[in-house]
Amino acid sequence: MATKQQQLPTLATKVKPFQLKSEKPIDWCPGCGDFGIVNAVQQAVSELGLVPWKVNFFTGIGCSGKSSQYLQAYGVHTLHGRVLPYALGSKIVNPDNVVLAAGGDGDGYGIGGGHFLHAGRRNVDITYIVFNNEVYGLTKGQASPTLEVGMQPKSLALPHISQSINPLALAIAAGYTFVARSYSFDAKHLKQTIMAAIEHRGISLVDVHQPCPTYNDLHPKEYYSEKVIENGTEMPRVYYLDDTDYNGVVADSTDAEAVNAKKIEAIERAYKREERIALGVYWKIDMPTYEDRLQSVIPALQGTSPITIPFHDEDMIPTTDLSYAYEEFLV
Amino acid sequence: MATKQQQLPTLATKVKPFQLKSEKPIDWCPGCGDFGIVNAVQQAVSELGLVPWKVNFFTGIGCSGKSSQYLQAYGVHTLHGRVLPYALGSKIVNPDNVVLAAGGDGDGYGIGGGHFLHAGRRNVDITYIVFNNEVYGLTKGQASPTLEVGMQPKSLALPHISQSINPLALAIAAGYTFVARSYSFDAKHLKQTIMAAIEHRGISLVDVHQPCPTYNDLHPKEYYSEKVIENGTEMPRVYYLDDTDYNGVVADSTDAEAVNAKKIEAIERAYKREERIALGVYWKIDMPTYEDRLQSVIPALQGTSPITIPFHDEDMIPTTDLSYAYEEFLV
Amino acid sequence: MGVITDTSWMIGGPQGSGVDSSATLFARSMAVAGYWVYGKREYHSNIKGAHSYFHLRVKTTPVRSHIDPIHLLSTFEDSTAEIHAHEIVAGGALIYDPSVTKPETLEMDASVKLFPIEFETIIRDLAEELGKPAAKLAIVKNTIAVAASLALYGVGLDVLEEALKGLFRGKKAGLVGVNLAAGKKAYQVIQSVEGWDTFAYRLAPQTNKPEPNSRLLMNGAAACGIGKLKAGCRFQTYYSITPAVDECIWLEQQTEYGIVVYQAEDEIASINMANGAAYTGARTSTATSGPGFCLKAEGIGWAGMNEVPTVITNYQRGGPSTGLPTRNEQGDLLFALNIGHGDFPRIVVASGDMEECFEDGFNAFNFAERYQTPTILLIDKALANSTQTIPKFAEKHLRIDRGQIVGAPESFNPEDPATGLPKFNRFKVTESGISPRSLPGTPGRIHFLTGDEHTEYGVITEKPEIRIAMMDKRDRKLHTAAREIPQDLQFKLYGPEQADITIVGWGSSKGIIIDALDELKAQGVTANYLHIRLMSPFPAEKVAEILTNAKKTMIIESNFSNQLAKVIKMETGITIPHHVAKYTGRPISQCEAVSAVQEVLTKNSRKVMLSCGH
Amino acid sequence: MGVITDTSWMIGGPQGSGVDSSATLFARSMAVAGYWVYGKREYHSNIKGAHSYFHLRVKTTPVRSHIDPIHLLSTFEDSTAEIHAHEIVAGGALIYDPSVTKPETLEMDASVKLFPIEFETIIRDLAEELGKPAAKLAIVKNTIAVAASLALYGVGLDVLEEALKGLFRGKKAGLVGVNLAAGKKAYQVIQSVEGWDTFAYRLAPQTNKPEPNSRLLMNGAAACGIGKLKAGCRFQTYYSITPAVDECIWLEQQTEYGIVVYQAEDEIASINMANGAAYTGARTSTATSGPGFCLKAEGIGWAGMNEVPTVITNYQRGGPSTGLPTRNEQGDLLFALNIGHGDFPRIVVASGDMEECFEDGFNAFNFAERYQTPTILLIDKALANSTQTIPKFAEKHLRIDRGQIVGAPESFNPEDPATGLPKFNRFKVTESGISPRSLPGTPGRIHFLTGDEHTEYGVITEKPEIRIAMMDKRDRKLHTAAREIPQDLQFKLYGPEQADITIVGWGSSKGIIIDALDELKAQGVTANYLHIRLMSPFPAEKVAEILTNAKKTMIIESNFSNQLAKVIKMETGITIPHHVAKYTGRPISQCEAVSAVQEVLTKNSRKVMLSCGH
Ligand SMILES: Cc1ncc(C[n+]2csc(CCOP(=O)(O)OP(=O)(O)O)c2C)c(N)n1
Ligand SMILES: Cc1ncc(C[n+]2csc(CCOP(=O)(O)OP(=O)(O)O)c2C)c(N)n1
Ligand code: SF4
Ligand code: SF4
Ligand SMILES: [Mg+2]
Ligand SMILES: [Mg+2]
Repeated sequence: MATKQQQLPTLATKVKPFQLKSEKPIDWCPGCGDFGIVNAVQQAVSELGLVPWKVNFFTGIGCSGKSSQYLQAYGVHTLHGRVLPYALGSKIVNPDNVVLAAGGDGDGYGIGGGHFLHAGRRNVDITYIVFNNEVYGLTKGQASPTLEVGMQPKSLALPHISQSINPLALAIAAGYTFVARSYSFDAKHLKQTIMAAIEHRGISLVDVHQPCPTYNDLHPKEYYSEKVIENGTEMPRVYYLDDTDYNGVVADSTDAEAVNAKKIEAIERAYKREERIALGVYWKIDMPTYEDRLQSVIPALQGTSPITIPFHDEDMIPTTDLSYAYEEFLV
Repeated sequence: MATKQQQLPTLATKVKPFQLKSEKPIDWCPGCGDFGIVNAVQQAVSELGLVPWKVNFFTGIGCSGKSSQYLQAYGVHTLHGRVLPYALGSKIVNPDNVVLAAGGDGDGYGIGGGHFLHAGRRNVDITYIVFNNEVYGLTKGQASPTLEVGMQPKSLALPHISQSINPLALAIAAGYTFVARSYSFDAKHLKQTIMAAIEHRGISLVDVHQPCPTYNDLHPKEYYSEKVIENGTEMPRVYYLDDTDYNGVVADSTDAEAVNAKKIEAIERAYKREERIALGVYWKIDMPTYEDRLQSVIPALQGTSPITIPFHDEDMIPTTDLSYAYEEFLV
Repeated sequence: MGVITDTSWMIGGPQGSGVDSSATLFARSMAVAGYWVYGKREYHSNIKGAHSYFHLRVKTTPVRSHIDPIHLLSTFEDSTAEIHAHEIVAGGALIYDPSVTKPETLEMDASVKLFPIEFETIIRDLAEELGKPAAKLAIVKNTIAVAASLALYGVGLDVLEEALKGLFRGKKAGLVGVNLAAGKKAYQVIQSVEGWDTFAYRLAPQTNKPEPNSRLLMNGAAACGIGKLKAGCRFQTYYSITPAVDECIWLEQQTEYGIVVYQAEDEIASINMANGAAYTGARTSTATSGPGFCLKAEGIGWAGMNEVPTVITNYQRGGPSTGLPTRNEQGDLLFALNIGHGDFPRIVVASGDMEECFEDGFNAFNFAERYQTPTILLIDKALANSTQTIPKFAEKHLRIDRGQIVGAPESFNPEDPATGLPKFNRFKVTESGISPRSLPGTPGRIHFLTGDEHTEYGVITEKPEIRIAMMDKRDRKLHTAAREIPQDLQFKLYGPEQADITIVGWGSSKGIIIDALDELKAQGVTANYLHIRLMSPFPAEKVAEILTNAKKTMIIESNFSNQLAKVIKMETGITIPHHVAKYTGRPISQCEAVSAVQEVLTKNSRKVMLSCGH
Repeated sequence: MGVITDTSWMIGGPQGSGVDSSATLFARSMAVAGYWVYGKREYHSNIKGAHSYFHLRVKTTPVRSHIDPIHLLSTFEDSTAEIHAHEIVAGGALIYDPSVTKPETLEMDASVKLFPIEFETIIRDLAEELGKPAAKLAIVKNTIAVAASLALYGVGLDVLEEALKGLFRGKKAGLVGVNLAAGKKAYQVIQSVEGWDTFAYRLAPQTNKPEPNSRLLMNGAAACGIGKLKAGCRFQTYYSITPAVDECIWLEQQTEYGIVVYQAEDEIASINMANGAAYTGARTSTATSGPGFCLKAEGIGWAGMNEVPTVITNYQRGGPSTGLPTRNEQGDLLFALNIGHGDFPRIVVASGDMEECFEDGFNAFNFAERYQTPTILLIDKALANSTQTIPKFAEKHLRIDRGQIVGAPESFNPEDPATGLPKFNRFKVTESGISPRSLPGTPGRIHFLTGDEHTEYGVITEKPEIRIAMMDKRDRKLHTAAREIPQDLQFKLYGPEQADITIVGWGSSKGIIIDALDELKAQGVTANYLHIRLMSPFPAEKVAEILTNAKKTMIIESNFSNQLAKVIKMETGITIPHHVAKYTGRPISQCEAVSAVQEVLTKNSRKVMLSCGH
């Protein structure tokens, strides 16, 4: 199946980021990384010139989950851990909308772990942004699945005795077709990464390192702006894959051997042990989306979508002809 | 934390496999791969000389899930997708029992996907056997998460449009400390693999290719016994990692760099694209178990276990002294 | 020569041996012959080997229930006769394979007529004639057993041929010939047995023959699926589970209609994907059974809080837990009425027969969208899996009701994006409780959804006064629904207005009890039947009126604790004094219903437990 | 000089600004002074910034509820006075920071006495004295606000010192000094205001002073946790959720007891891990709140079917869905009684006060193990998060009841493994419904568990007769429990036997209504209170008796639909004619309870909706 071009609903006149702020006052803690992420989303939507009322923003439950209340677009604050099912269901029935999903690391990788895995298998064209702060913010600082074993942020009663997951490696293994990492206070990189994720046709994961000054004293903002010694020289903690010779983009998705090799390389990159944090696109491949595949097995969907096929006339009389369905039962 | 030796409860006189058959008549379809797996479990328990009443066999729901009814040991047929939580809960409170878990690929990788992921993070000392038949057997042949995209076994109404998961790669990424593949009709290999998994201290995954003659016509028994052409020569479909120069065992788990490199190698091996199927241990590492780590943070558990700490005397008078707990509240 | 107008036929065998298709062929043949058929299917939670059977009743007039005695038992292997022979009535008949079944070893009435058929011989002969290997023809055993039965009932070969043609269409048409040939041989064998034509349960010819193709031979799962299709359902999510999976797979095959059937990773994803899609504006449903229904609790509450029109079909099966996963029960009523924490409105409808399955499958979306609240359909396994001949569904009276959906406001100017941005009071407090809804994509109607308590705009709030306004508003929708939903969709009294006893029931018992009313009348008892279909909002007032005016009341339910009786007591304060319960997982038969009523009338029993059937 | 014996104090501020610790310090101080304290905490679902407050009532005699008017409002920032000043009674007082609060702009009774405190000045002075940067001392604002209040109430500095020592122990002991110094300055400021010693709500000195350290200052979550510890709970699983997480974190800190507290990946894992552990023989529980409780439905059914003694604490909060996640509600009663598909026995207990939380936390394991069935504890947020001074819990009468656990049979011979293999009829059909249980690891007692219907040995079966025997057996356990559980753990009538009106309630309303009885008596109304604690098996007969004999009955509940009234109607057929409901998420106050009773008595209102509190 050939892959198609991404077509986003855009405006001739772009809306400004400030127009995308909702009226709801933000109630995150001062200094929280979440601010940066919501700003980046507003800027990305603005800069891409998206039609705001065609943007459907789904979020989970947690501090992060409140984001959908802060973007002036159709916003759905779902259930803890369930943001992906909501987003997938919405996109499948109406592919004309731009579907964004976001939530916490507890939400997405913890209770939502099963959906996280299986969403990779479908490749529905949505963008999923995870606020990775290593804790459960809104319930007061318990360990999230990205907290490393042995760590004990101040909010934990005992040191953490479970190993952490590597969300990037898992996402690549699970089948996500765009996997990137960014940082909430790197406004430019984050905005660009979100834009690239939206432009990617298929399921994109953007894992965003997000300081939680209230509960995560291990990795505050300062940690990210610190210099670290690498091979004897002082280097910024945060750097960009784009500045290295690593390139996670699959050039030809039809060459199965090459795709496989690249995938291993991407996973290896995600596991790379280093004091520094590499931001950027770890993996990107163009593949048929779930929507494409649906059309290939359900011809009635070609050139239309579930929400578009009519089923009643103006007088609200149902127009569905059941003859075909009746056939096997007639006696 | 240094890793400890595995200590299994064994008998001086081993019980025979036939003594481990329960009275319940087996009702799998003729030719089903499940028979081979239950036989192998019986033989492994026998050959290791395990104390049968200290064997706690948890299974999910599905054709595979019925297995716990067929082994003469404490058997628990749990809920669909929930076999790991049951097994983990049981082992944590009573580490003296040998805990085996088993279930289908739908059960474990589908609805149980979240638990599958998170069990890897804990490394509780249990053995988990997955019956991988690419379908949901007991509900009549829908696609399981291991069914490849585009496939259509006879029980599917439409071709499968979701990608499959690679359970071995995911397990390695998720933190499982023993990951192996076997085949239900390779009695010897399967038995030995299950034995090695039980002997491994930590969480072991044994993914077993299991023909489902009733619904999976893509990969019947014959498929596995076919010869395939590799580099121009006829080779058996199924072969052994032990016969190759691949070795998935981590020699020194304290060398983080080496562990990381080995992990990538193991994942690469799991993704290897080939017509043939490699059975064996893809990954094994000795690491502290969850039980070890618990004891390190809860000193009261050292040398004992949750189920062993007394809480009442002979007259059933509670013996727990609440003074310590009261302290912060006294006024 | 005995001819009757109502007969009970059974075929059985190990699962996977073709019992289902035999039963379908038999039912189709009888339907082609113009009779009315009701068939109930009993099977284990097993794929191959365990005993299963199909119990069919054939009548010259419409039929909605089974009876316990068997007139003709048709078998092609050893187990079925062993298990069921004792159920054959005096003067009934047994078709069997003498190479595996020895009639003298069976516990069976001495007057049962024996019809031995050497299946292997027929198949061997056939193989020779057709020049095919006998092993490839093993499957025609089923056709032989059916054809032999038809012969005995006095139904012609032409009927069999017609039925085979209906069954094997398209690519499978080639199978008609060989099956017909096998059938012919079966006819010959039967007709060679002495006294075959004096079989006591030979069927009276159907004189009042319905128009061919004017009826459907269908089960409740398909009926509900067809109702959903007609309603414009475009997205159905599910996770495989017996017996809900039948509806889903059937819908998946209806590719003509553009419906997307999504096999999710679990039931949690199913309900929440459905919520996402329903919110987006597609008519959406999800189907499941007990264990999966449990997992949907949180998602249903979210839909209630966010006024999202998701339809949930719960196919009830034997509980609790995995229970009796392939058996019948009406055990989830109280759970459905109370599923999810906290108070929120939900509509709960329980279908009683094929027509109700179809209509409720259709209406569910109207209810869900009009009242903007999750709508739960309860169908029990006996209804889902039973086959019945029914007239084609009436469709003319059906109307789509999407409730209040609003488009772009007039103030929207496509040239000026700012006019598309204003917020919209999606959760406007109104007297009916219903607020105008806009679908994502609509300019000028931006709003938020959240499971937290929220303002009219969907913004999270913890303000007491808004909380009160919103709880009250959501609750009012249920009162509006209670007023608006036509009374005959809420409940119905069948039988005479005045009766010696009023039987209350719901779900699949409907057909059984209605059939029982006739039999009771024949026995001199006037009974009527109050069928309750709308469980939430519950028609408390009207039900109370009927019960208060009734001479004597009793309830029949297929669950342990008589859940509907509890609901009635909670809603009306009225205690129904006589409870009939069946919880063996086997559906109630007409005979059981009749004798339960008699027991209540004669012995005044407070509790009757039914247990017929294997 | 006015002295009173009952006062209402409030402190508020943005979340994260130390409101909680101020309230704890104040409560501790009052307790040290010998008073009795009841404190209720109100906060948003927010970490920092949203308005929260703690409302404390102090009495010379035990107290179990709050009242709405505020006698003394203590503030250290601008928002609290703005929101709450109008609640201050005539003659009450306001402590405030004149640099941010302008009393003249407040909506407030003119007679309220003003006590301005220049927090910044005090802190600056203190910083100078101690040679520390002022920024590091900002947190003493809380102590200042508390100390000023104590001064005004006439409580000495020695008390504050004692309280500070109790609060800052071990590593934190160094904080006592600076806080005390700040407190001293606050006393000076207050005492410099004219007329400070004629404050109308100055507290009467406590003459009947309880022994120091004879009481506990505790909330319901900790009380339940302590009960669980005493019961020998060794495994508690959870997934973080407000307000259940408090109990879990508290238990996690009790490392001395060897209890394992496991933060699972979700609530489904939590319940099923708990089932696995409880089956294995450890006393096991899991704690959650509404959304998480939803996810436990299937696992609870499994425990019911497999007779596994899992304890589930459900901390009720404002629903439906995410609802009002940090607010109070008694909204999960009907859900708890019906959670899970199909019919299975469960024990449901609702605790009414700290002592009941402790005892029920303890008894839950006895019930669960004796009746071998899941046991659900319902605690509402108002109880979980409210602080109260209570006498140390009585422990002497407590006994552990593990029910029927059997060890190896005599036939077991350790030399011969074959003797360890025989199967065991774990699910033996007995008259009580209770069967002997063996734990995995026990030789000679091997058996199976399965959510499918099963034989005595735990082997899957679909046989109707076994099905009937097993459903009946499991149900009998509930009847046994109903007989055996002591009546005073089921319900209790407080107040006079004969009364003008009988108030029915449950959960946290207990303390409030009991306190209201006194007030009503003072107003000339004799009322009594029927407190229901055991919800399943429901004490229907006795409750019916009490209600039938009552002159007039009414019910007070913190939920929308008066769920307990529904349960009573379902169980007894009795309609309680007067319903009082509160569903704003704020707990009912004593005043509200009193006036609701008066409204019912004087106006005969059928429905009273309460709405006090922010
Ligand atoms: C089913 C369910 N379980 C638990 C909760 C409680 N809960 C609310 S937020 C949250 C965790 C938030 O952590 P995370 O997802 O990492 O988001 P963050 O607050 O860190 O942004 C939890 C467990 C819930 N709302 N629903
Ligand atoms: C919550 C829940 N959902 C669905 C089911 C129905 N169900 C029973 S077995 C099964 C799937 C079995 O497939 P798999 O796990 O692959 O096992 P197999 O039968 O192939 O061995 C399902 C979905 C269930 N029992 N519980
Ligand atoms: S708790 Fe942490 S994640 Fe939540 S708002 Fe505060 S700083 Fe941000
Ligand atoms: S359906 Fe498949 S997996 Fe199940 S018993 Fe039959 S062959 Fe085995
Ligand atoms: Mg987080
Ligand atoms: Mg499978």
